[in-house]
Amino acid sequence: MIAKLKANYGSGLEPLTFAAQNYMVVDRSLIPEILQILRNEEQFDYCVDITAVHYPAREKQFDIVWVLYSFPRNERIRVKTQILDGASLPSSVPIWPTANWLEREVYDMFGIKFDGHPDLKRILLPDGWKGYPLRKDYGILQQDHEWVQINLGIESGQ
Amino acid sequence: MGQIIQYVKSYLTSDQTPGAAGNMFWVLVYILLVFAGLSVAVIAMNWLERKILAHMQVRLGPMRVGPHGLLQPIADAIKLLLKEDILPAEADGLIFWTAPFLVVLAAFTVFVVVPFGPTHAITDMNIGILFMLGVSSLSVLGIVMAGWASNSHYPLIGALRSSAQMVSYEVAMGLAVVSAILMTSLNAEGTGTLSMIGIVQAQQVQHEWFIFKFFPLGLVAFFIFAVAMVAETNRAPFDLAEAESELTAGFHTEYSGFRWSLFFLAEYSAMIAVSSIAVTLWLGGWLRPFPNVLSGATWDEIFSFFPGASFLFLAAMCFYNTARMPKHPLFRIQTIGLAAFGAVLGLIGLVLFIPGVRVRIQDIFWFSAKVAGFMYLYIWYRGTFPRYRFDQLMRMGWKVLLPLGLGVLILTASVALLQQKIWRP
Amino acid sequence: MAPVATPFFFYLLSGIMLIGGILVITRKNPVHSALALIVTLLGQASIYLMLYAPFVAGVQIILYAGGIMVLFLFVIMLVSIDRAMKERQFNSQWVVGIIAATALGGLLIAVFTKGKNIFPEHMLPVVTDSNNTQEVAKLLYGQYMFAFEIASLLLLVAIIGAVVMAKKRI
Amino acid sequence: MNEPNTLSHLDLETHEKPFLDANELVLNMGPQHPATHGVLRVILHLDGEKVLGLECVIGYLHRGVEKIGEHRTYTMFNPYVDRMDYVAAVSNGLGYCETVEKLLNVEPPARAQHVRVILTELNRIASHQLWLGTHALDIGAITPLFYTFRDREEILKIYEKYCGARLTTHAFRIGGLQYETYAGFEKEVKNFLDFFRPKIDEYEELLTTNRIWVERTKKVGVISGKDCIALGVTGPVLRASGVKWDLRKAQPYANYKNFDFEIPTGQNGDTYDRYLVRMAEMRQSVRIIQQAVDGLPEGPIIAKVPKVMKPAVGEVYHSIEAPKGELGYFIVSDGSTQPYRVRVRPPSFVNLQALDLMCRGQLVADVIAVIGTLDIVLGEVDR
Repeated sequence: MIAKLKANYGSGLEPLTFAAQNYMVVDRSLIPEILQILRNEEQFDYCVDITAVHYPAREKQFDIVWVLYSFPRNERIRVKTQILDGASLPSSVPIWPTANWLEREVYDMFGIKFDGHPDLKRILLPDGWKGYPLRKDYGILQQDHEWVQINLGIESGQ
Repeated sequence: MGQIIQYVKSYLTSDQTPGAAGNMFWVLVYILLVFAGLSVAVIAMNWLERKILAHMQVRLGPMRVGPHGLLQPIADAIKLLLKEDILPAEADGLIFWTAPFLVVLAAFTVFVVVPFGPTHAITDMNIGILFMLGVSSLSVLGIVMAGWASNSHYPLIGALRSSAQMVSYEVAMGLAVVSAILMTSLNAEGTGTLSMIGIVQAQQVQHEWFIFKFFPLGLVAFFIFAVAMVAETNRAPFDLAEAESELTAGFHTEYSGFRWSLFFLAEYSAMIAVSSIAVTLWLGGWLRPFPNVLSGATWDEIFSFFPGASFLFLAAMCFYNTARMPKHPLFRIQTIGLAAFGAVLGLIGLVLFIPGVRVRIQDIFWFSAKVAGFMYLYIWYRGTFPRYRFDQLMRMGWKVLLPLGLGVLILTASVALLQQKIWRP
Repeated sequence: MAPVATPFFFYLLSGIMLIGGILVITRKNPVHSALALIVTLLGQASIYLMLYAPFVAGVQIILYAGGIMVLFLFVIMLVSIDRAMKERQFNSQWVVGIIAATALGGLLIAVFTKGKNIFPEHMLPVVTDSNNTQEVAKLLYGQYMFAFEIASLLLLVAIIGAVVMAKKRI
Repeated sequence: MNEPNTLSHLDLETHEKPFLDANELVLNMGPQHPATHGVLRVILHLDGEKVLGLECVIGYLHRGVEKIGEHRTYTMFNPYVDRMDYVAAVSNGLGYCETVEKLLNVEPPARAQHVRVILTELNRIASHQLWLGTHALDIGAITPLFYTFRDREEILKIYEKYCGARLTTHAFRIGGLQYETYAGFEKEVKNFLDFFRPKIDEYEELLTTNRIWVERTKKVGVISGKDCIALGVTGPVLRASGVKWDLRKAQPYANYKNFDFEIPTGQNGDTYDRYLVRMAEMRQSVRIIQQAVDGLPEGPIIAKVPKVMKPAVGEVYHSIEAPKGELGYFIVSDGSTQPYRVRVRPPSFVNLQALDLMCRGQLVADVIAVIGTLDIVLGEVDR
């Protein structure tokens, strides 16, 4: 399968393996197409997880990872792509409805926008919160002092 | 002065209820007695429910306040009375405040006609059963008022549910009651009665409790009533109005302290009230068991020992548990308390053996024992059944109990008519 | 048994009923109006009791106060109270209202002044305590059987109509 | 499988208009509500008692576990994972340890694997017991709660004896186990199994054929297998909808492939089937534990792992079948002693998404039943 995809897309797609687990790094521009193909033609009908990793030192700061599983093939694959800070991705809610909350969480934690998402807003943090906690430049003790002061009435903001 | 004593004394020789005799002094005494007895019953019920439920659920229940938690209800009452009485913002103050009183009023007023014995009732009305149903139906109003006045969604939904439930089950209940009333007319004159005392006397005259009358018609009617009465009092498995897992506490969510305890009081006295109706209508009221099989003065004598004996049995249980108490000094007060409680129970038991008391008290005893059986059923249901859903509840009320009630009513009427024609050609 | 049908009780209950009736039409909050109506109905039940008609009194409490008014409240509670509070209370047909009120008042005064001739005193014997309910039943299912059945039929039509209106498809 | 993977019968964007244009009643349930199993807040849109739609508001218990993971070493983060699904802490620990072991490329010894399976399956039973008790309580049966807690106590006693903690156990270490089993461990586990088998029958006696229970649960919260897959719902919920999929069989981890057990499934995907599936799962867990404890090998309990763990640069996703569904860990290593990124794929979080679909058109009382049957733990939803 991976070979076939590699043959079709060439340099835009790089298959890799670590600890006996397959994943592929895909160019941002190919993402909608690849996900669609994986879902419809390669039978990856179950989107296990969508998450992101932040690399502040890189130019393309974010890795987005889709963890997919196929019931008919009993096989897992990870799709990975890199995007710039502030860039957006097409939402995969039309492909896998489960992506709804997973993408919201990525948005909540990293500030990555998904185009076409039906209801993209914060999910775990309160709506007015400033900052995206899972970015590397967000300190572990850091809080949105202003939000805490206004909404919880705690003077110190902690 | 002498006149007053004469007035007070005059009732003692009459064989009527104080209300019927028109003796205001004894009416007041009876009202106080019934009120006090009811309050004690509610307190006892509170303790018993927690204890019995606990034992059904492999735990001990209250054990700390007093020996075996005997003082727990009193502690609870004090706690409730000392709590802050909260009036929610934007609630309708007047209605919010009057609702619990209306509920309590309705729940207690019905006891005016409950016959604890042939003369042990505050009064005997010729529309007794109608009065009970009517006044107890007024408590719905209190619930609706409480739910609406709280200005909050959970109480509102709770009130809607409970009023819909009570109004629908009243219909099935009424049909069951009517079929029992029909049975009272099977006498020489062919006249029935609505009076609570008259209904029991009809069972006495016919030598048959109505639950066994026209078997299985009486039983079915009793069954309909027994289901409807649980629904009517909003108890498990029909406790949707106060389902804590759905509506937190239903119509009394916003109530606290004293007013909440009024709802509590009303709920339990309503349970006792409907059980009293069931006992009066189908289980022979104050009549002792087996009046036909085991008849005669000797058996009367033997049965009159039951009240005292049961109290002595309870006292014996207390003493047995006193002996089983841990011997640690910390438990000394508890041990003494339990022994004292046993002594009080034993003393009551001995008093009940005095011949004069023995004969008078047994009506009340048998009536209370039957009601207590229903109270146990209430607790048992709660320990066993999951909760019905609202549509299922309504379906059962309208599509099962109502047609069943109508069928029983028609059959009872036809059988009664046939019997009367044959009996009195 | 000492009579309770004294003028004192009559005036007390009538007063309560009148106050209740006035509150029904003057209160802005429909729930308050409904509750005032219940007070009026309970007063009416008491007056039935004074007239030695306990069965009618009991039925009045069960059906009106305990049944119908609960359903009334049920509906009112679901309606948005805030909107009802803002609406103008008395509608503009006050001319018709005054005419109707005058006509009704005139009728009442006429009955009151000439009543002695229309209703001879103590024409019907006071029904004794014990068989009151039986008497009602005999009248209802004997003499007035036809009227009773007509009334039931009317109610049945009303029920069917309500079901048809509430349910889009049956 | 080529048809588009969208939800079958409902458009989740809009809900139908209330009858006669009556005002729709918005009811806020939670975050402090007895039946939301913690601090879940559900905003219900009602027409009378009928649910037109609902919205979950979560995050009240968010503690930033993933952020903490980035600032702790691999060993130090181990106890934190117990705090997510605190009723199945052992499963969380197993998932984390196995993921790091994959990253380090170590294999725990056989004895450790066996003990891990025993403790994890005991944990599955404990989790299902807690679910059963609270679920029955939500539906109004108050007695099963006390029965299940009485029996769960026996499991917690075994944990306490083994590792000193009852709830957040921190039972496993990366590479195997820290502690050898205590004397009499096997006997106690066997005793528990003998004690517990009749108890499952006891639970079933109370509920399985209870008329009210059946009426309250049958055809309530129905979800098809297709919708389950589309929404990523896993665990007993998926199996009750007829999809025979269990990670212990599909992609065996630990040494589950050595044990003989079955995957119970249902057909209707309703609350009653989910109840039956979980009851059957408890029986299967008993079976697994019996085999594991009978064949418990002797030997070392921990593999050779370095004192300071510095896995190679790379990333690993590994998941296990937790009592609630697929629990996955995605760990990115940059070669240092601390993980560069820890991502937890919580089953409760993903399963909770199905609540809206399952509750549409049902009554308020059913919402409670469905929240109960999804078996969510808010500690895991919010992390």
